[in-house]
Amino acid sequence: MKIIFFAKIRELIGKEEENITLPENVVTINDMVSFLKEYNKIYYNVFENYDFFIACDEELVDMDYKISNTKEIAIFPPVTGG
Amino acid sequence: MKIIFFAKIRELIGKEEENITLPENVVTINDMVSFLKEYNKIYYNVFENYDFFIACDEELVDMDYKISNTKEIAIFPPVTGG
Amino acid sequence: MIDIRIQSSDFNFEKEIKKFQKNKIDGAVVCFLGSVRDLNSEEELKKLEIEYYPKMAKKVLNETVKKAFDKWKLSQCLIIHRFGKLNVNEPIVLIITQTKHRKDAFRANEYIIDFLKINAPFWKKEHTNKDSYWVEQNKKDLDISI
Amino acid sequence: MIDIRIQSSDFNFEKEIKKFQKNKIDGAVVCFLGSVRDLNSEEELKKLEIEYYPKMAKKVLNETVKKAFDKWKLSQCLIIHRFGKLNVNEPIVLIITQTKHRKDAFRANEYIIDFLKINAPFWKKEHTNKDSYWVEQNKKDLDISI
Repeated sequence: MKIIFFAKIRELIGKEEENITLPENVVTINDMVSFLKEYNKIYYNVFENYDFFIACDEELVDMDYKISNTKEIAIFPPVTGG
Repeated sequence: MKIIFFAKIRELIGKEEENITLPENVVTINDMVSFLKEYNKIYYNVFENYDFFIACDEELVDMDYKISNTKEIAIFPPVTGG
Repeated sequence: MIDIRIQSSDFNFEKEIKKFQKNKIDGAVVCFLGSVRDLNSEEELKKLEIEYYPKMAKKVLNETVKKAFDKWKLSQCLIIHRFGKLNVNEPIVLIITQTKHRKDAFRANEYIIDFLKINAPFWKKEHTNKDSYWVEQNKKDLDISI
Repeated sequence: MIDIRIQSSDFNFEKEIKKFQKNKIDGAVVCFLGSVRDLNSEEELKKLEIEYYPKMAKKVLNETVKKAFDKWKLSQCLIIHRFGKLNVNEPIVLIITQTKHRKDAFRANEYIIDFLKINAPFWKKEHTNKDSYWVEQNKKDLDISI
């Protein structure tokens, strides 16, 4: 799975994108977040301490969204454009 | 008294302004309108058949406004600017 | 800065807006631009003529802008209203309001154009390929509660 | 006409507005212009950097404008949103809406900027003479019911 990051979260993660093979039991966004928090302490820090949004193929999704057909997952902080 | 006219009312009256000596019993705008309606049939036609507004020294006034200290009276149709 | 102009000549949008961009504090600018429309009829509009009562028009626009400054935290405001004979597509009125928060700029701008429409002594006359007509006041404008 | 652009370069206001004036039917044009403000602090803003998620930003702006077209009778709409490093006073966003009746142009324009502020994936970072900071989301923007 290709995961991309933006703005403050990109800086915290320390890279623009990461390809991670998610195990089969990761079905929802919530599952993915739990998995990444165990994956390493950088993700743990981001998801524990910062506001974040997740988009699957450019659509904002909730924590219970099923990611099976997703090509690209984006993780980013609250938007501040305009 | 100097009376000035604008737009359609200027065209109906047929002039841009008129100096008329108002008799002493003309105290309010209402009195003036009654006087002008008797003054000639052009004024009669305007006041009977058209919507009009009156400003005394550039301030919109009601029919019971007392005109004693007024220098310039303007008569015009509803505004259509902007 | 309050800038109110009643003029027959056209204006340059870029030049007017650039003056507002020099304000380093207030980031929100709202503009309203009203232009001459073609008629919704078989007749063709040749010219739109705008007549006005100079002294009173200036006074009403000044008072309107002062009210807007009192109600919202305006930092700058520009009104340009044209008179004379205009062609289809030419601008008639430009209102620019600037505030710190965008909601105020929208509210103040709409307040000014609404107030202008029902209070400022300007009159429009349409000269078509067939005849000339004074424009009637739009009843909708009177229904606006300010 | 729907015209949505995300670009690093500046734009010419006069040129953009002239395109709207060519519409002979709809006389009301409302613009919103958001510019880079100076900081309300002792630090001096050197650059405002705007990062964005290209594919999603374009998609969100497109969807927003389509919603605005459905809700109001828009005849034309332009959005320009800039990215990259901008100086104080430079424009960030320009939204132009055009309708027959001015109320619709105001409503549609405000709807688009409100929606953009809470949904479009852009992020601002302030580079001052001392440090760099990601801008926090304005809680006021979230309170707007659309």
